[in-house]
Amino acid sequence: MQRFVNDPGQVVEEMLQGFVKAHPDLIAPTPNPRVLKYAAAPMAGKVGVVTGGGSGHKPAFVGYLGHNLVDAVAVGEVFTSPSAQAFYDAFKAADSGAGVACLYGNYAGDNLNVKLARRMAEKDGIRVEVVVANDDVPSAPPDERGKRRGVAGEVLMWKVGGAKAAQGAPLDEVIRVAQKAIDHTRSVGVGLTPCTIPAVGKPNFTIEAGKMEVGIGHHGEPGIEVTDLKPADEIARLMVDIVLPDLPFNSGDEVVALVSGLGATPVMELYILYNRIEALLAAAGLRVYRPYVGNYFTSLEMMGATLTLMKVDDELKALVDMEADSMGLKQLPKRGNV
Amino acid sequence: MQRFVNDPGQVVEEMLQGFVKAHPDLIAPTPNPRVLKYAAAPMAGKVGVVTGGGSGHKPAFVGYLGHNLVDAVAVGEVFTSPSAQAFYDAFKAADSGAGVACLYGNYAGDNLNVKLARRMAEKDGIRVEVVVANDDVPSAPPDERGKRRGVAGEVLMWKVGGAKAAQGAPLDEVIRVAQKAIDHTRSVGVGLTPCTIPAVGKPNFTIEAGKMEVGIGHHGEPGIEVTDLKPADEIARLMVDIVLPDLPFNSGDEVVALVSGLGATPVMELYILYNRIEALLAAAGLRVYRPYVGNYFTSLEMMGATLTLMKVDDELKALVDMEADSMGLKQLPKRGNV
Amino acid sequence: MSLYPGAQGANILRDLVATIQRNAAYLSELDGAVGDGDHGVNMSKGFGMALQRLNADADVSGVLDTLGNTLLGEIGGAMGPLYGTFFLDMAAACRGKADIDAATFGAMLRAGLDGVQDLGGAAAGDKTLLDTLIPAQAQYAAALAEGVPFAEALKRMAMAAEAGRDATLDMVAKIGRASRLGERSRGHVDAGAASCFLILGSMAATLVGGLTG
Amino acid sequence: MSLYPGAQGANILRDLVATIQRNAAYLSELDGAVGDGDHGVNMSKGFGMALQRLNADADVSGVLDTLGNTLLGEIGGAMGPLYGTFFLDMAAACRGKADIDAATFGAMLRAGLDGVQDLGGAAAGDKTLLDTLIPAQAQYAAALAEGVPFAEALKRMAMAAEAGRDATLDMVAKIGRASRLGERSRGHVDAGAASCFLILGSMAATLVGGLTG
Ligand SMILES: Nc1ncnc2c1ncn2[C@@H]1O[C@H](COP(=O)(O)OP(=O)(O)O)[C@@H](O)[C@H]1O
Ligand SMILES: Nc1ncnc2c1ncn2[C@@H]1O[C@H](COP(=O)(O)OP(=O)(O)O)[C@@H](O)[C@H]1O
Ligand SMILES: [Mg+2]
Ligand SMILES: [Mg+2]
Ligand SMILES: [Mg+2]
Ligand SMILES: [Mg+2]
Repeated sequence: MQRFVNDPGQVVEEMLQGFVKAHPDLIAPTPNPRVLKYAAAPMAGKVGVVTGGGSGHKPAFVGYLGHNLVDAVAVGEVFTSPSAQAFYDAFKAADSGAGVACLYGNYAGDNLNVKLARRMAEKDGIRVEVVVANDDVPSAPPDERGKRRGVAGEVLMWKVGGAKAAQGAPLDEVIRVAQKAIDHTRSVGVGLTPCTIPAVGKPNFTIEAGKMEVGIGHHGEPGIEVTDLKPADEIARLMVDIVLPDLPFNSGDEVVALVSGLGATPVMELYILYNRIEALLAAAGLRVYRPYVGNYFTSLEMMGATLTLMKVDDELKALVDMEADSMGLKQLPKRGNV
Repeated sequence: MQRFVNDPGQVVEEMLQGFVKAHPDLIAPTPNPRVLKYAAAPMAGKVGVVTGGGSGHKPAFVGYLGHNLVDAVAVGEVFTSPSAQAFYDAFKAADSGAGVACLYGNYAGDNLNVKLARRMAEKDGIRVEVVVANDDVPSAPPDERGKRRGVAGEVLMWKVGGAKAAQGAPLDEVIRVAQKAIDHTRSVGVGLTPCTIPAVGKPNFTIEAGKMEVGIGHHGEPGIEVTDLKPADEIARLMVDIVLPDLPFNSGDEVVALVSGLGATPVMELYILYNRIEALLAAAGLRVYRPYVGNYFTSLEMMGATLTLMKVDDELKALVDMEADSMGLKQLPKRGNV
Repeated sequence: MSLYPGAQGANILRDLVATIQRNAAYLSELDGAVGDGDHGVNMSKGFGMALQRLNADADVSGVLDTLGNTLLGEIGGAMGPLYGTFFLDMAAACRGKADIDAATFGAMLRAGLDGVQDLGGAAAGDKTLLDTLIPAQAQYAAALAEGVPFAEALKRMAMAAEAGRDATLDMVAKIGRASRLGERSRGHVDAGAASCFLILGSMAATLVGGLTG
Repeated sequence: MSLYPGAQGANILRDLVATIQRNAAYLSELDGAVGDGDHGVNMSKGFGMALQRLNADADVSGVLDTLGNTLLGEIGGAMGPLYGTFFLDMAAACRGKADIDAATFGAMLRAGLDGVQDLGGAAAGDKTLLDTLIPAQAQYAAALAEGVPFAEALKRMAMAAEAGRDATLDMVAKIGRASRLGERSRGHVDAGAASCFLILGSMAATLVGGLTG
């Protein structure tokens, strides 16, 4: 394993220490070492925005702690849901009395731990409402949307929910827009190589050279099919063809488009993909209101990429456009000069 | 080659098209397809900041076009210097009449092409002054600093020079601070795997499993030595031990610390490295004034990392702290709430 | 009437930890065949931490409370909350009892099962630890109704657990990670079903060994 | 007095392109041994583009101007500016000449060499294309001083270029990428020295073949 690791059992602890040291203006520790919070949280009167998940997806989840984004994060082992206690402590770290919006992804472990954590918080009188991201189209058919995984669309859910909370909206409103965001969002991933969890030390699945896994999950979960590796333009088409009919996105729609690398993909190639994706969307009558291209939600050092589209109306646009500051997503207000 | 590529000869063109589509507020095309400019450039009365280099180092170089940063970039093939014409056209795109600061890295091709481009610009009456980054410690001994390569320290040179130009400083002042920035900067890289140029289709060098290349260059140039792969903490120590004595950095110094991945390294592991680097610097009496951890200057999908330190005084601190907006580096002004 | 003395509560956890740690590699191997191969690591990490936190004077309820809280607090994934709830609900069902009698243990088992089912929403036949736990609880309850002695009821519970575990071999997973494999999950014993048998078997042995009266 | 007719300027470029493209793989292979293996690709891309831009009516100066500008405009790296300058300075040295005589070619060669040396700052023995170009120019100048005919001087130039190329085999690179290899660069012919011989050899052949008078 050609990697920067000390004790493979301690990668999460050491990473978290590094995060706290590197971003004192954004990230602060809490009494639970598996919970980090936005340095300014909790903010009086503001709904607390919480998320959590396994490690190995940087910038997700810790990287979205910050200004107009997430207030507290529960941190799990690599590719493992955080504990119920961690979610509960994250709720406490984020709550100012205005309640907590827990915006997380649809995985068995996370569902169970959040459920328990909510029960614990209820006893303390902390109101916690949840939105469960399930934007990953290939993980279940449309009539079983409840089974679909949450993937990179979570970033847009946090952006929208975080912005709404920052505006001072009450909990129900924050939940409404976050749910609306994810309901308008669809994603698909393509994997070209597997990745290696440090504690395991060998790739956790296989993709043959010359093949690719269409619909891969963020932990290497099998997708829809394994096909021959195709040129970037054809992969772009495959992704667009999977995502568009599902919402469905229709001609005339405006969308936020997020193309994220899965870890090892050269950023150059994400722009090659985006170049074609934008053209395909334009050909389908869709206008990209705001693109995000980069490593927003990764799977260690997997070679691969995800495409996420969110259909936006005026409400979602305004929330997406709001200034934000975090390690993983920084967005300055619009300047007059351009 | 498990990668997102169409015609390997067209990766640069397609990437540039993607960049222009994805960042209309930051990046604009110019008549020369190998030159992109900041959408707001040239700005009346402001010194134009120009850089350029081979492709495959994203976010460098195009990703640093933007607000308070770089005004125009000359773009080369993967790992190849841009042409003289591209540098010349970049000078023209950036110049508002206040002259151009060309801040680039020390490579044979870039030196030759910039030299020719300056001659061409001179004939047009455009004043171009240069700063040649040579922050890479392992590439030559201290008494041959002029032979050293420019690596991730270039990002700090652009940050400082771009900020000074944005303040309305005259060309000589912009050059002075950019030169001061790079003179106070030292870097080292460690490579764990090679990378593959799409047009070549096979790794451009070899690193045996269980080994690492200490002092590797951004194109896989051989370093000081090939040693057994060590735990992250020991690699951190190796890097710090190479960088500190060279300036030298002394107890009591304040530094900007930049830890950049070379492409495939999981961000988690960059923070594991930073966690130890910060501790080692503290033990040496150095205070990290501002850390940057992320993929700031990469080498396609190489597994590896670089450490860059810049010793800062009040002047450099103020310039480093300035707001900036680009694809590769976004920095919001300090908020009162934290 | 047979009783398990509250003063020997700590033995339950000590034996559980020894059992789990001895079988950690086996559990991970089972999980690796269809899941992500971390079941043994997760379990032995969580149980080991609980042992470190053990108050040696605690009664049965206190010991199971420590175990449940540790699993809930430290082990994420699906197992932390499921087994955490199992032990916490067992603990609640014997809180305040100086010693454990057959009826109390029956109530504990019922409470643990209910907790896991309520939280996880899985059913018998889904190829999970419930395929061990459900028949084990049913067998124990039946034995009690028949009036068999505590020790004998515990033995029947353990045997039913073992049979339940073995029955998962031919099942197709309908929940959790392995469920995405569909038919490919058949032919492997479920890791959680295996660990659940180890847990129930270990508890039965400790209790039987410690019964007085 | 022998003259190369300006009207045949385009032939120079056509022959050059054919030569470079025929040898592209060989040049890349040489570069690959110690450099980054792109020399043949770079060269044939640049020369090929120049041919597309060729104005078939251009005189020698015009043709070399197109070639130089294309290399400077399109080919980055070290070769674009070096060969770009070489051909542009040659073009400048024969601007306005209807036809090329031996003295004019001598001036062109001198100008090209000076341009490359001035720009690149390399010296004889550094294991670069200069180790081909310097002896070739010297030999041509000496031949002219001796008063040998144009065709014969061109042949001597080409022979000296070939010998210069071969001499790089035993040199240690002191400039460019290969220089970081030190002693490991010995035993390989320098790629630029090889392409420079191909260029000078091709030009000599074209000129000799086209001489009139
Ligand atoms: N909803 C559920 N109810 C009961 N048991 C479950 C449920 N989901 C998963 N399991 C059990 O969890 C086991 C896997 O545990 P483990 O490997 O520790 O967690 P993970 O799946 O998060 O890696 C499965 O073998 C199965 O028995
Ligand atoms: N300063 C210089 N002066 C003359 N020739 C040089 C100089 N630097 C490099 N060269 C020549 O350039 C050749 C390499 O060209 P090429 O492979 O096209 O460029 P790059 O090194 O950028 O990949 C070397 O073989 C050498 O002959
Ligand atoms: Mg797991
Ligand atoms: Mg090259
Ligand atoms: Mg598992
Ligand atoms: Mg080369």
